[in-house]
Amino acid sequence: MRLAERPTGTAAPGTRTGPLLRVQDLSVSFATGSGRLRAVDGVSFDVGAGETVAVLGESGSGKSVTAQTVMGLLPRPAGRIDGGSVSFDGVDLLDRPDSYTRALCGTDIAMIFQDPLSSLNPVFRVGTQIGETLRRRRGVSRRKAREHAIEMMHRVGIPAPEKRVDDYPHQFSGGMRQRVMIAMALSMNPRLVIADEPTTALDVTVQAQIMSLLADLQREEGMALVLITHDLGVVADVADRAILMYAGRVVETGPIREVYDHGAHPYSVGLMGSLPTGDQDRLTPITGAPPDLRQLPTGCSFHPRCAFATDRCRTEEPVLRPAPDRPQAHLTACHHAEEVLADGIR
Amino acid sequence: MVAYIVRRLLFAAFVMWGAVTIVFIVLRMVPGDPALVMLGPDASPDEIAALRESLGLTEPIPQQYLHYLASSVRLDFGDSIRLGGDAMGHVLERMPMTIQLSVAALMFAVVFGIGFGIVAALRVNTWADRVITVTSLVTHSLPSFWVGLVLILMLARGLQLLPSGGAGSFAHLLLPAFALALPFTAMVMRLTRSGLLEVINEGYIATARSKGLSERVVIFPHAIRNALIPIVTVVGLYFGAILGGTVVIETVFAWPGVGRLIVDSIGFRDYGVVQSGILVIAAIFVMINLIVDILYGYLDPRVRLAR
Amino acid sequence: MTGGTELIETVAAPMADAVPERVRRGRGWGPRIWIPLVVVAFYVLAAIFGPMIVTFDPVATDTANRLLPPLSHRDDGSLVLFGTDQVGQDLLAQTMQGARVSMLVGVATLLLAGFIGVVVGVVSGYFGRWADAVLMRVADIQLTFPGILLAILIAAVIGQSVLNVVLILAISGWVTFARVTRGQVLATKNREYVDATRTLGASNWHIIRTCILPACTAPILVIATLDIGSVILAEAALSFLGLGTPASTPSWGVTIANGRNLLSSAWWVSTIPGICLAILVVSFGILGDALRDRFDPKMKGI
Amino acid sequence: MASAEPLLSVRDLHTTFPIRSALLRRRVGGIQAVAGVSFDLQAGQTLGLVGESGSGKSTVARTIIGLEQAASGQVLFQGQDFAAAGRAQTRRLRRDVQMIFQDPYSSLNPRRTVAELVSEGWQVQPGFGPRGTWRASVQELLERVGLNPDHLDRYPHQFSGGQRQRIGIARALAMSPKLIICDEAVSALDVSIQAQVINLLQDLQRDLGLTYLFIAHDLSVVRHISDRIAVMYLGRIVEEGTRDEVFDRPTHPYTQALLSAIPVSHPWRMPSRERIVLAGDVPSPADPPSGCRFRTRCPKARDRCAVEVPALEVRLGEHASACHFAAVEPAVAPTA
Repeated sequence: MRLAERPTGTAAPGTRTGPLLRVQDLSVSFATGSGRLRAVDGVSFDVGAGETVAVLGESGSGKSVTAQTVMGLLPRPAGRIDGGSVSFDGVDLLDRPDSYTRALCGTDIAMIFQDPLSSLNPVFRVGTQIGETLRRRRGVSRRKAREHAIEMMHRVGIPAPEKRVDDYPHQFSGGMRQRVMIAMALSMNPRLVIADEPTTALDVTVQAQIMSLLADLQREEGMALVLITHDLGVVADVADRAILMYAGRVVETGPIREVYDHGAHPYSVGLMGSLPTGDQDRLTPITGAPPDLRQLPTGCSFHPRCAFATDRCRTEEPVLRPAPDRPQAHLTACHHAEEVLADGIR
Repeated sequence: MVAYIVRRLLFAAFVMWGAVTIVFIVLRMVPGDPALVMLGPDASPDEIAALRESLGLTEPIPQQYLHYLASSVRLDFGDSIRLGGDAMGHVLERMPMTIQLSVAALMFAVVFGIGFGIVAALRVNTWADRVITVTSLVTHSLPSFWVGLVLILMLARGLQLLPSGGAGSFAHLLLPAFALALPFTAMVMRLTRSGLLEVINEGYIATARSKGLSERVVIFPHAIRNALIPIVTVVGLYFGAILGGTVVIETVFAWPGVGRLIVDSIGFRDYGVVQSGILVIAAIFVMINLIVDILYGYLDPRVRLAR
Repeated sequence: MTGGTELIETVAAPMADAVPERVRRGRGWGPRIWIPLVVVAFYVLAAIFGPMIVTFDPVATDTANRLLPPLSHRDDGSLVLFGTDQVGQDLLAQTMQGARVSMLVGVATLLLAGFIGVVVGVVSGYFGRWADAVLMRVADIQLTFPGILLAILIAAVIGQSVLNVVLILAISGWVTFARVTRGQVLATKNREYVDATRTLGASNWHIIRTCILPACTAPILVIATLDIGSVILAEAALSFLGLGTPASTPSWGVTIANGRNLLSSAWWVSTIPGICLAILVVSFGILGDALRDRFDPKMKGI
Repeated sequence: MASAEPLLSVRDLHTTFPIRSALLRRRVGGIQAVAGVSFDLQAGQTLGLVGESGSGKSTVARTIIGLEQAASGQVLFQGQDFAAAGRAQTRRLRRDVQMIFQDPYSSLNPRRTVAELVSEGWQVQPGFGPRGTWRASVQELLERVGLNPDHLDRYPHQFSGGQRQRIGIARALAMSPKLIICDEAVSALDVSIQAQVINLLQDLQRDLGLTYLFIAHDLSVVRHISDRIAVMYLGRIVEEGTRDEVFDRPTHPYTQALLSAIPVSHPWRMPSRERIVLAGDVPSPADPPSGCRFRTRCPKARDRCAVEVPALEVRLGEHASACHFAAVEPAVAPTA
């Protein structure tokens, strides 16, 4: 067995070249009562070690399904991977048995979910749940695991962790529960943390607490952080890069300021126009509604809602390409990116 | 927790009062003169008058009710017309046999019901799941007294493997306990299966998997602890139904328990024994539900602390 | 929400958008529904027309042809499909008569228990407060009393008749309907569309009629289908104990009890009506299960 | 400013939810969801009511429209007391005040067609609504809210979330209301759809002269649509004023923290932005802190705050604030 194949991820960060996580041409479909729907359609992106990446999109864009696929949490048999690869540390996880991915989870890759109440087991003490990974995966004693849980609770800013370690999830407030989730995710020093809508279920002021906590921890630990969200605002402060998804495809990606300020895809421009900022009299929303994933429009899935659409858009599916006259890392999947950018300047 | 138990005890007492009252009301529904009905047409007027007196039928109804309540508290339900002596005494004497039968059936139902339920849930939509589900559906729908008769016909009369009735040995217990347990096993199994399947879709199961825990740990204890919570409640209710079911099964297998005593006493209009038997069974059921409630609090911390 | 929230959205939302509910319900009107329906229909036909063709007379005796096994011939050459009992009665006729009695008792009980249960459930769930507290405590006490015991007690006191059996079984059966209805009312009452209707100035009666009751029909239908099997079983058990229908209108339970003493000599007397009973109850069970999966998969605990 | 009689006037409103014991449903306590709320709403204007969960903003709305019972206080509509109104008057008031709900999936009865849903108000209000031509009237309403008028015999599940919300708006419009309460009416929608519905609401206000009480937790949306803003915390209004006053010169520490926590889509465009991250969570409304309810999380809290309830009054600038120290320490001015 080659060292690199050991799932425990003992290889120090940086010993390998290439990104920590590489998703290539990933396609995932689901069986529904009335036919299969393509939830993820040829998605590719990289996440480098220590990088914070925001995956943005509205409901049905496929952002959460992508995360579930990476974590090996796709519900079977309804969900099916139709193609592509997910490489962690250079090893294609889809090639390996499920047990390989499962062994990486918790130790090397960790996940934070949207609703901390339903994501915590109601019948176990939070300390047990935080220390469980260490206890079951590393075989440490219950007492040691409990001490570790207290330490982790302290790190994520839960007051009086010595007392609260034996409480049950329902005794915590929403914000504190999400801190418990974060403590649980970070307890094994993972190299990649995927947070799926980590603040959506929380109040605005608590949202701010959690986002700044995540950003601080990311800085201290140097882990890579993938933030999945529909809220363009919450990640603007913390993310380095943005990946914007629509109807199962990546439509635009690049440094977050590039994507937000110089949107080169009509969808991202439209999203920005939909956000009330306080200085417009009237919003400029995108017309129409997202498509039915079982009957995607031909060509570019966005064309029925797009002001720039031409015959080409109706027939030819656009691929990601460098945004014209923008920095190299800025990619867009639009035939008319030039006009979109020119329109934005005007 | 103590306050909670006290409250449950009070409720149990309240329920027992309700049960006693229902029995009283039902017995008032006897058409005609109960004493006449009980003693039959050959009884002398003196005998009837004496029985009326001892039944308290000469008093006005509210007073009868109060007297009835008072004697109920003393566990005094009069004498048995058929067997002579204290009615409750006869019932309590038979009680161990009924408890033996119903506990055996309950254990069978719980062990096999939960076991097959877990297997079916873990192998959902495979042939094993289908076989278990279909079997449970059929066994649930079979009348237990008829199952008892068929078992007697095949195993006792036909193959001569087990005794067809009576009590006294473990072999005697097998057939009645099995016939009694069969529908309840099916219900526990279905409940376990659906409960586990529901729990497996919960967020915390995804969390457990995302922590890299093995599938075995994800199921035991993460999923099963949560799936057990509703099962415990329902098993408490089933125990009452099993106790009720003993009435029929004891008759089929000539099992010398309270159930058969009740049925025999009905034929003789021996109401003292009938009401004693029914109240004892109701009391046991109330007690079981009390235990289940407390166990429920132990299993589900949300309930424990909310109360 | 769970980690699969978005998944549920992606799968459920477009589906809900594109496919009408009725079409979705209609799809897969599969064998789990129509096979038991055919069986039940067969029973209903046999119960209605059977006794007209093969008449059953409870007091007739034909000692020459007693205890004939199934598929044998009477001395007049006629075939006895199910055999005869100890007085020479044709078991087929008895079984069809039993089907009539058992199904009649089942349906009548359900109608009565269902009516009481739905009224109690709606009053208790919709109006709440003390009505709810009182009605649900009564239901608790009722549940505390094992149903069959209550039935036995009442049967022993009021005597045997078809009407009494229906009354007795309805008294022990209404609680299920009340609880299910109440649960559904409570769940529906807090839906935003009920509030929306209320803000239009709608009366309670209008809300119950247009919002509450329609939401209850599916679960009540499911419960009724699942319950009719148990009611028929309970009736058979009562009759088996000699507390159910009288000998003049024998149900399956009566026939099974008749055959009990003949087990060693004439196995068919008890067994055949038992099989008929089991097939019917299993059919209702499958049908109820299938309907539950169709209408409300969340009702699994019931 | 408040020259004319306000369309809606809420006076010292209290709404309490009883806590009942599990066994006998005896009342053992109460949650003060709304604890003394007062405000005026002028005809044709939009008042934005903001706050986090547990602030009681939705309860205020539900009490105004009669879905909850007020414990004390008054709700005056055109000077008429809702609670004191007789049956016929209440019916009439019901028409004038309509509500749009949060969840486009649960706020429409799944068993009724669009035509039945939109015309339901005409059925339950005898003598009101069009006669004979009601289907045409429903079609007009559907067109008005941007739906295909031919879809009036479809069921709600045949529409997307945004379309369902439009059906809800049509249902409210069918009563020709004067005031529409939007309770988180756009919160459940995706950003691009949300913007469409906001534009629709603004168009309707302009064309029909509607008055809105707009309740939301999303401050950017509230800022966009409102003329005046009231900020709620734990059942009380802590700050109230014109939109620009509240957003540009907040004086209550809670408002300041709340505004600074708004997720900003282009933070790099405002380098001076200062974030106030509040410690802790909102306390339980069943057991609110004494004195000022915000004091447990307030960076400015002193001893006085624990004993003395701060009144909502003009302390600095031109709008009301419920903080003892609003005038003492002028606000940092977060500009979102």
